[in-house]
Amino acid sequence: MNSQFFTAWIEETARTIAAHRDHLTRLDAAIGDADHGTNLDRGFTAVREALSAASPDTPGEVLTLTGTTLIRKVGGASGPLYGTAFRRMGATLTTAAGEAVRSAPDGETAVTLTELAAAFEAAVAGVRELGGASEGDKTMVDALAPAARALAGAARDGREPGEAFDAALAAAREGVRATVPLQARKGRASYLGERGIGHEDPGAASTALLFTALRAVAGA
Amino acid sequence: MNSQFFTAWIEETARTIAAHRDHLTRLDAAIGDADHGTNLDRGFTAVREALSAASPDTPGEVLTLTGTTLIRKVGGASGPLYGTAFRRMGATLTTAAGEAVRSAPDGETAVTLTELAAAFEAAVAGVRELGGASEGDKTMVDALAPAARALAGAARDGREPGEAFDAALAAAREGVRATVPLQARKGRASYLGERGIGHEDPGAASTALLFTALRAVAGA
Amino acid sequence: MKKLINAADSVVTDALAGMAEAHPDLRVDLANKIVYRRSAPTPGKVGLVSGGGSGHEPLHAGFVGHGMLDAACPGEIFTSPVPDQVIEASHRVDGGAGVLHVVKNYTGDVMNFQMAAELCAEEGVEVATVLVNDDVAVKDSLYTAGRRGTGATVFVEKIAGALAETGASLGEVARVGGQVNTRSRSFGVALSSCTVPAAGKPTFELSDTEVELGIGIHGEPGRTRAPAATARELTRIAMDAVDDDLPLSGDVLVMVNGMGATPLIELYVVFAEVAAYLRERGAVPARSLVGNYVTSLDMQGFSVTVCLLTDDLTRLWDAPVQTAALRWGR
Amino acid sequence: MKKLINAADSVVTDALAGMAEAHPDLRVDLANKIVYRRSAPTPGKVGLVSGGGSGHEPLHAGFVGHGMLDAACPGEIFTSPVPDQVIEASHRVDGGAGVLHVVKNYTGDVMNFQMAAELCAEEGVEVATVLVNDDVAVKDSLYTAGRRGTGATVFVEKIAGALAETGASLGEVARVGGQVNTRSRSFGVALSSCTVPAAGKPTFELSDTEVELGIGIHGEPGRTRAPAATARELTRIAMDAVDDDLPLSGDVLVMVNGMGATPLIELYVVFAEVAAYLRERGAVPARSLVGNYVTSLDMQGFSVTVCLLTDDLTRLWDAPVQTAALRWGR
Ligand SMILES: Nc1ncnc2c1ncn2[C@@H]1O[C@H](COP(=O)(O)OP(=O)(O)O)[C@@H](O)[C@H]1O
Ligand SMILES: Nc1ncnc2c1ncn2[C@@H]1O[C@H](COP(=O)(O)OP(=O)(O)O)[C@@H](O)[C@H]1O
Ligand SMILES: [Mg+2]
Ligand SMILES: [Mg+2]
Ligand SMILES: [Mg+2]
Ligand SMILES: [Mg+2]
Repeated sequence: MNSQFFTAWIEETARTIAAHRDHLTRLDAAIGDADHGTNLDRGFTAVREALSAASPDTPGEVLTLTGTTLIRKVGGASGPLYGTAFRRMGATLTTAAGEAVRSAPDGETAVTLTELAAAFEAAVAGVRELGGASEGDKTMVDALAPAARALAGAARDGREPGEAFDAALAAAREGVRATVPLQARKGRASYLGERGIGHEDPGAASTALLFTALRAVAGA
Repeated sequence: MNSQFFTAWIEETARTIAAHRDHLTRLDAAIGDADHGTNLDRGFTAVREALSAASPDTPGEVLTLTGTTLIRKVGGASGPLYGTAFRRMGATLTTAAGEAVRSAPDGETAVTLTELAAAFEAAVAGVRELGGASEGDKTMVDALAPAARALAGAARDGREPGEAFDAALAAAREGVRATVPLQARKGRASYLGERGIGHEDPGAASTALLFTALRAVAGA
Repeated sequence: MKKLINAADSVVTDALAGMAEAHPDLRVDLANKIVYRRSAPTPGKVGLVSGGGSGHEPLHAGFVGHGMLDAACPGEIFTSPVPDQVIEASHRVDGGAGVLHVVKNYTGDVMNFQMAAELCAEEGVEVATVLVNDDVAVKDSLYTAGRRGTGATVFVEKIAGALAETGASLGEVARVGGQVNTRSRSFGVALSSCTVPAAGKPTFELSDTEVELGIGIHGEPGRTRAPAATARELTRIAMDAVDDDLPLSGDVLVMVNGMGATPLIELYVVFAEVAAYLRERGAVPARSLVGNYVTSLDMQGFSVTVCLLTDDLTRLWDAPVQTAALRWGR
Repeated sequence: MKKLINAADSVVTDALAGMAEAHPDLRVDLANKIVYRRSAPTPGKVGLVSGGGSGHEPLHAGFVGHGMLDAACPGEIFTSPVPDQVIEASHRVDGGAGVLHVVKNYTGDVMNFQMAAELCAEEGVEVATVLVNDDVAVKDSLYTAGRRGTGATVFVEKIAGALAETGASLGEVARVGGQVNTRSRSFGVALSSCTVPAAGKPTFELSDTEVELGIGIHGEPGRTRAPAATARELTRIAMDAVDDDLPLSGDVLVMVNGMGATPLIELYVVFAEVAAYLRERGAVPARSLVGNYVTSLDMQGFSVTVCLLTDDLTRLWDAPVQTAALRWGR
């Protein structure tokens, strides 16, 4: 997986978010403040512009620029959280690439599934550190953490990327579904107490879209 | 018709206005500011209190107190207009009574139909002077003027009060109906231009209620 | 209808009780429904009295204080005050230099203030009247009650009030009030009707795709119904109507006024369009107000009012004012 | 949805353009979305920066000026500003005495301001933060994001701003801000939802016989839905919630705040009830604000915020302030 792959993933994510913008906003209207779709769409639109202006040429740079742009353009809770997630992924891949270059002096920087899984694990850690949410708190962590675990498992089992992304997407979607019966303990939805029960978490839903896009790009 | 009769008339008017309050307000909502029923109900409620506190003992005093109270309590366009109408009626009857006393030294101050018709003519003149409206301008004048004319005609023809009041009420109601196709030239409805066409004038409608009450009291 | 009220017929007095608690500089006579300066009367100063139906808050009681009104007489909702209120208020603020009545041109207001003025004169209080009629949506013809008084009332009260503080005579204060009115025009647009508490439902119905153009401040429908449009388009309609009647040029005092339920952020959006419109014509939005000043209960919408300034009017506008709703200077 | 806007995604910048035209004392950086004093920075004075989602106007930009904020960073509608805005604003108002960030306690606001503060520190700007969390509708527990920041923000900005004008140190200014927050509580009630422009329809639906109790300022539904009731009853529910959390006594600063679409006359009705409630408990509504200060777009409803005063806080509250939305003194 090279920088083209990651650029394609982010662009596909931007399209997917745009297509689901109103849906995400409606989810946020039910238990939040009706801006999640608008926020992410604004952010990923800016990310597309930033990527096409800068054309970063390593996977790490693609994801770091994505994260930085999200932090600079989104605001709200999701801006810093998703921004941090992508920046952590970028940093992980850059470090991995550095090691790869050292060990393979021909300059090959393609990302392995194992490295990508590690990057997602770093993203989960970043989001948890910044937002303080654990799984079960009804946040994006409920989709991101199981998806990252699924990816890591698939990598350990030596699966093909396509299969691994299927597993990650399934785990993310299952995580989204699992937020429905929960009472939120973090973010705006926590203000609602028991009234938030029965609603899907918008941030978990948008996280699942990252994996929808990943699956789509890998399949292409 | 003595002071009891006039007190009964005003009290019946108050009841009739109260019963039609929301209807009058709805008429005013269509082409005005949705307060005509509330205004008159507030005014006539105060009039009932004033009459029962002061128990005026001549017809002229009953109507003058009615008019003064309306001016003091109603506000808006209808307060001064109805107030002036009743004060003019009161003044006319008081003058007539003075003459009656002079010509009939036994102190009989009962009002004749002719005197009442004159009082209504004075009311019309008072409203026209103060508000500057002519018949056909889509105001209370469109009900008051024909009703006063009908009353005067009946008096000239020597009719019974019951018959005369029937004629006045019919004329008032016809006047109300005739306001529907008109474009207003006075009051708030004039702001609407042609959009006011097709609606009954609320002040004309409330004027007809005065005659409804008069008929009811006379019939009792 | 949901409103923050206790009962439809106690809204005005309940709100006045709140004003009394909130503004220690004001005296509120709840029985007579008069709001006046705690310090009234000011000897030798012309007293300014205004009033009109309630439901337009902060007009008028919010403009009682140094540099503006001496007293306000709030009527019932959308119903002009009764003469007694105006007479009593005029007595309380007469510092010996006479009293100016600022009256919005509505049949009811005109008649009640006129009755009051006549009785004041009989009782020895000298009264002059400024009639405000700035609303260009209504043609000033024999076939109407004449142009309505709306936003320019704030300008008249502010500028006449400032001149009165200088010790000017009743004639001078009335003259400047009239001058402000003559140089001012307004136009209003509604996105929704309002609900009069005693009526219990909206005065008119507007669908989600329609607006009313040329509305008054009492929930009367406007002159025409039009498709909903952008702030830019609606502003141009309003400004064109104003500019047709009074060509805009030079320094202009502008108010973008909310009708009561319009968020401030939207009023600023409109103000940007108004300023752009003026600048296109070479006029300058030299002074401005953006906010809820002459409202119509819970109506959504805006009105724009302009006044062509002169140096004197600008100076008087800038003079200190200390009221609940308008404050600057010291 | 009908709104006075040009497009859902240009509302914030269009409104800022209007603010720039309306308030010559302010500088508005449209590209960075920062509103700051024309005179900034004030050498030797602690700079006050606040910000948050737009849709709460006049909060925060309406409170930029002498005696209150030095700069405001408006985010998109209901979305906290991004760190860049806060960093840039902090640089522009740093007069060498450091910068105080006034932050409402929402996950997004806290994270974005924290990121900004870290970068400011790296860049040599000393930053302290006051976190405002006054809303008693949300229990401050491990199981929530903590109490929300609402009306008390105005009190914190005014009082900390007044202290900053005296040349107090960053530590002192932050301390008094924290003290105001600790002594303040709020509770809000909605009669209707609001409509976020980009969402296009009301965030929640309320029938004509229901209200939401314990709402925030972003159209989030409240803690419970209850039958519509009189102003008196709703005020008691709000005040009981406040009093349960912070027993009311002595001199109290009170704000009765409209949510954006509430007519002022209704807010005064509520204020009368608030004052009566306080007096029953032997507390005194010594200072007050009645109006739209911390709004939620076009929501109908009110919130009440109280702060238990001390002599020092009263003095700082009374100190002069010259902003678009709050002005007194000289
Ligand atoms: N502390 C947190 N940790 C992880 N995710 C969070 C946290 N708080 C909120 N979120 C996520 O952010 C989403 C809301 O994002 P968004 O609507 O863009 O921001 P805001 O809540 O500021 O309006 C929530 O649905 C949730 O998934
Ligand atoms: N100039 C006028 N002459 C006669 N009647 C008038 C005039 N102006 C208004 N009216 C009457 O007053 C009625 C409205 O009364 P009301 O609603 O109580 O007062 P307002 O118009 O001040 O709200 C109108 O329907 C009309 O009949
Ligand atoms: Mg949100
Ligand atoms: Mg009326
Ligand atoms: Mg009226
Ligand atoms: Mg948000």
